[in-house]
Amino acid sequence: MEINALFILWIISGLFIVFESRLYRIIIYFGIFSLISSVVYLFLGAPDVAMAEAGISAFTTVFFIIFVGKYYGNQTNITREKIEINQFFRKLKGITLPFVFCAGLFALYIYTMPDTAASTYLKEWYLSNFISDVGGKNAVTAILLAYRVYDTLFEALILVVSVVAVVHMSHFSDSSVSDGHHSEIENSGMAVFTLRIICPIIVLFGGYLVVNGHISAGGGFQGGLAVATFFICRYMVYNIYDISVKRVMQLEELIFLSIILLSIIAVFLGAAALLPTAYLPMFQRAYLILMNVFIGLKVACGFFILFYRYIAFERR
Amino acid sequence: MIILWIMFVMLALYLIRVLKGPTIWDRLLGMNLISTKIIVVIIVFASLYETTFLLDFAIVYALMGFVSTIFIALFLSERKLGRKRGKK
Amino acid sequence: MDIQSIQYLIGNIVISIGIAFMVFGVFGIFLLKDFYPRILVASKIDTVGMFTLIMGFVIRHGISFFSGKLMLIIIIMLILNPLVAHIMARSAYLSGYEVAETEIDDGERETTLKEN
Amino acid sequence: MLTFFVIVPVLIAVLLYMLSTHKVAKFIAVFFQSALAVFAFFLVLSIHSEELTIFVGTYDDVMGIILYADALAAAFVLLTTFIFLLVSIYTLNQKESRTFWFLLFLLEAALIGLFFTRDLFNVFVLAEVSTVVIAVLLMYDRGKRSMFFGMVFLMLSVIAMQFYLLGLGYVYMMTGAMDMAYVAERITNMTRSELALPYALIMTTIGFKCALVPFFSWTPKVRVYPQAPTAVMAILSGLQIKSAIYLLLRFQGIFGVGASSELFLIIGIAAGLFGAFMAICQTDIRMILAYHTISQVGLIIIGINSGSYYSYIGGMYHIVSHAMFKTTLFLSAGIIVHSYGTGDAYKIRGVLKRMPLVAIGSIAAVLGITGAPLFIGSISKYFIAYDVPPLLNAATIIISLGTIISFIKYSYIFFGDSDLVGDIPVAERSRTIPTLILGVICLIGGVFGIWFIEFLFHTKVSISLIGYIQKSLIFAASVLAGLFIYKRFVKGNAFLVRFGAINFGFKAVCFSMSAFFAVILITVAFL
Amino acid sequence: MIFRYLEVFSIIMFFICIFGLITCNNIVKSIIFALMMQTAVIMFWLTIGRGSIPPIIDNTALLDNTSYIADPLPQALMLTAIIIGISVTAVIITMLNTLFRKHLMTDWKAMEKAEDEAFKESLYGDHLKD
Repeated sequence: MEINALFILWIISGLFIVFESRLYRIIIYFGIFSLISSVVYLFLGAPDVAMAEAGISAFTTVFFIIFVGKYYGNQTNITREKIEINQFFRKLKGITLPFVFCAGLFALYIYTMPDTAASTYLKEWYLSNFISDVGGKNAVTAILLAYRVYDTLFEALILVVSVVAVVHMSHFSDSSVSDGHHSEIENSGMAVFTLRIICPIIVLFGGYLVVNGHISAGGGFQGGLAVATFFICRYMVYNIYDISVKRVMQLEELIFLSIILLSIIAVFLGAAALLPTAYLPMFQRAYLILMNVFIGLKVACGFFILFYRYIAFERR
Repeated sequence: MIILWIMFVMLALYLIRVLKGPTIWDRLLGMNLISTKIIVVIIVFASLYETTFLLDFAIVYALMGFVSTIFIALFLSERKLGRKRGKK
Repeated sequence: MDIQSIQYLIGNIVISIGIAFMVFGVFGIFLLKDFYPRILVASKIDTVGMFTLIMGFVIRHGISFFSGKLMLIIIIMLILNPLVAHIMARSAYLSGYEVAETEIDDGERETTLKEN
Repeated sequence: MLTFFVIVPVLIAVLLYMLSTHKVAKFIAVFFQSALAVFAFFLVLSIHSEELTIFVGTYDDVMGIILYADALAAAFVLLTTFIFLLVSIYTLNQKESRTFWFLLFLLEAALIGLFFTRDLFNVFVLAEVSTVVIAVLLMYDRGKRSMFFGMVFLMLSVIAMQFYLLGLGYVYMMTGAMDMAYVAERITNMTRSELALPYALIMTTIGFKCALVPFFSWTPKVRVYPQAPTAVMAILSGLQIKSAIYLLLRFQGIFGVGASSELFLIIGIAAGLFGAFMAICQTDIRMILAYHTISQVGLIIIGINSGSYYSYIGGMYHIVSHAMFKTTLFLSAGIIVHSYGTGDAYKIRGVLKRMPLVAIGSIAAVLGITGAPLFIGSISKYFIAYDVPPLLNAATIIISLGTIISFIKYSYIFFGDSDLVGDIPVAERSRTIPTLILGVICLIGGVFGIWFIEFLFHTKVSISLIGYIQKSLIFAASVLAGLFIYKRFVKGNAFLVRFGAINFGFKAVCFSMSAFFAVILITVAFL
Repeated sequence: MIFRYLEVFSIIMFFICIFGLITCNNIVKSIIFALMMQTAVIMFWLTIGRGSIPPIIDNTALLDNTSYIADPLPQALMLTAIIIGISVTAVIITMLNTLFRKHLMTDWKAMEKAEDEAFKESLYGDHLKD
């Protein structure tokens, strides 16, 4: 029953975005939308996805606010705010046709929805076998890191590609990647003081998520996001842009290489089959933790580079 | 259980505040309040089902919501400052 | 009456106090007309309400791993929530949103200071 | 073994990016490309004896990811590696940095992975990788780029992929697994109305990736985006669209929804006619080629949906031949545009005199694409129209006529004289040789077409001499008709040029995407 | 007939996003709609594999009745989909950033007009001029 209420809140917060045209508000509404959707994920029994969505929502908000804050900051057209309801109806007039179209699509969709019972063939199999096959307690981590590690490799790869693309496509030359000067804008002293306390907590917590990924909710990706948040805090504390992106990129690629090699050795070639059975649980645990740590580091590096690149946009 | 429903009503009220709020900071405030209410929801949920790892989520939400809120607030003040400087 | 039910009773009472704080906060958010009073109220909800509510849960659960994590959340909230309120107020103030002298409706200011 | 076919290019890409400077990088790259091509050749040979099924990791059955190579996949992989090899030889003398090679290898890995995989979700992942890599490669040139078309391409792909993911959700809900063979097995018990929704959702994405009718306008624009590197254009037109057609084949095999093949026939005819007509309207040589991709895709879809076995083989062989001559044409067009400084088909003259080798390769490809006897296109077009109903036969002839008219316009660039001078007056050898090789293959693939088909697809087909001569006569007649129409109507017609410049915006494409979805859904569920 | 009413919520969201994509005029908003669409799809996947207990098996007694445990496979797949989504979005935002530098707007109509003119100029040249 609670889940219905949450779903309705979710849809309402989505509708906010449709009928809004000012970018700052859209970003805030989007933040709320992501928050609510991540809670719904949690209620549906998907803690890992919920945690990832929470981290992602923070990062998307930051990315968008950097972009919008840079370019709409100096706009001077401050207009008087209209009453929301009137605006809504005026908009509704012009968009009747698409609305009817989408409503028709929706009706068609519901009408043709298949009414078979959900099949649970793989679910049963995974749940009963993953502890002996892969080890650990978290079935999601087991699937990500062992059964479908081939997918995970490409998922890690796409992050590498996106980092390379962002670095390649940004306008400035590589020499000005980090300037090492303080920004003009300063945070308040109280904020800086508190952030300094919070920063180590964030890193510790990220590390905890990474290392405990195989026995509890969390994992490499979520922990990596938390660690990457540390860099945002660091930027806010020191207001300085000084870490060399090039080095971090090299580090990221090195980690990516080791992820590939590790998965080749452990999964593709089936090294576990060669071991005596007494050592098998230890090997499995070592593999899961090592893989989680690598993925966490890689994600942290990747998001750090993305954040710095956007900040560099902002600082110019 | 009742707490959960009270929280949902509060969430809806805050959403109205966010929609109505005359300035951008009101909306930001609403966002922050919503994130804290969600933390309460998670804690209640964890307490009902006696699952400890859900509390990790409360911490993650607190940290992430905090970081994004502070970042938005920083950039909001920054843009107005920039405009003032430009005028001078 | 065993110790468990006393624990639950006290816990529920403390939780209700926290909820009461929060409900007052919601009223405040809607009744007050200016941003600065609102943020004052909101920081109260966040800190005092959350603190009381989570303390209620701690009392309900006694000494366990669960309440340890709850204490961690309390510490984080105590550090963060006033800070968030402070930073939002600072951001509003720096952007030129002036503190209202009185709490009457001031339409004039709303016309001059809006987001884009 | 198949796993390493995909993983090794990724490893090479990352190592190249990390270790080397660009001077060394290109030689290492070409070396590994040729090694991959050789391995692909041996793969095709080994497929003759038995089909390969590889479980990734040590988990058998459908729990893990299964890679699978049959004759079709092996043929596609051979094609991919071969074209990548030639394209990397083509870019050897250009000052491309290691980022270029990094992305090129990743694209190759993603395409090979797409051809091998039997897992439905893996298709999603690999398609996204290839989309992002292509978008970045299009915007590769730092100096003079404008990001707009790349951004639109990327956003539309992301939106289209959401349709796919939703359809996949339904498939998973109904069957409980992600493996293609297992899903196909389970799906045979289901009724058509149950399958309509996932089928329509998935086909929307595939139709978008194949550049079928409703989405026509962005495809040529992205493909011929003027600042994009020529090699990327060639790969996009020659290979990337083939991966989408391959997916279309696979999904039609899984769902087996027979009714939609009529719909796809109509869509194919419409795409063919439309692409040919738009190609007639264009003035830029690369734009002509890009619109031709659409019309040839229409032909391929007619071939694989018409129901007869010979047409199917013809469609398959047309994929190979289209990859050959379209790559040749794009590569030579790249050289020509560099040499003349413009891409205007009415201004460029005298290619034959200035660059004879490039011109020879290009002419062979033009003869191939128009379906001239003895060239590669004639075989595939012969098989497509082998035993189809007369209406379809007429449609294919009209599409060929449109192709011929626009290529009459195109082939004027070989003759005459001109003094336009662009970046490079004379083509370098590393760029000429791949073009020439591909041109020669266009001829060989025509003369020994039946052996090629036997080698690639393991089926014996035969060509009746009378039918072939009949086709050749039709070709000659349509060349004459084309010449007449070109002189009479097309040349210097300002209306056509203005019509050719029409395009759709982002929102219109989103609208047509959902409309396409609705049409497929209605057709499959109710008709 | 089984009517899955929880799935309908995410499908409503999906069509709201399509509606937004067709009507909205701003590029940033379009990107946000694409992200929301992805969220709707993820919600759909998690709804079909839902369960009151997350797939974290602390004690093996839980495994006696698996019908209450959530399906782990959709969650693993959706984690992958989320990462892919954010990576692609990062690339799109970078492209938008450089575009904004050039045109100083984020409006679809104006941007398409400007870009199309440049495109036609480079490809059709003087053939379009009468």
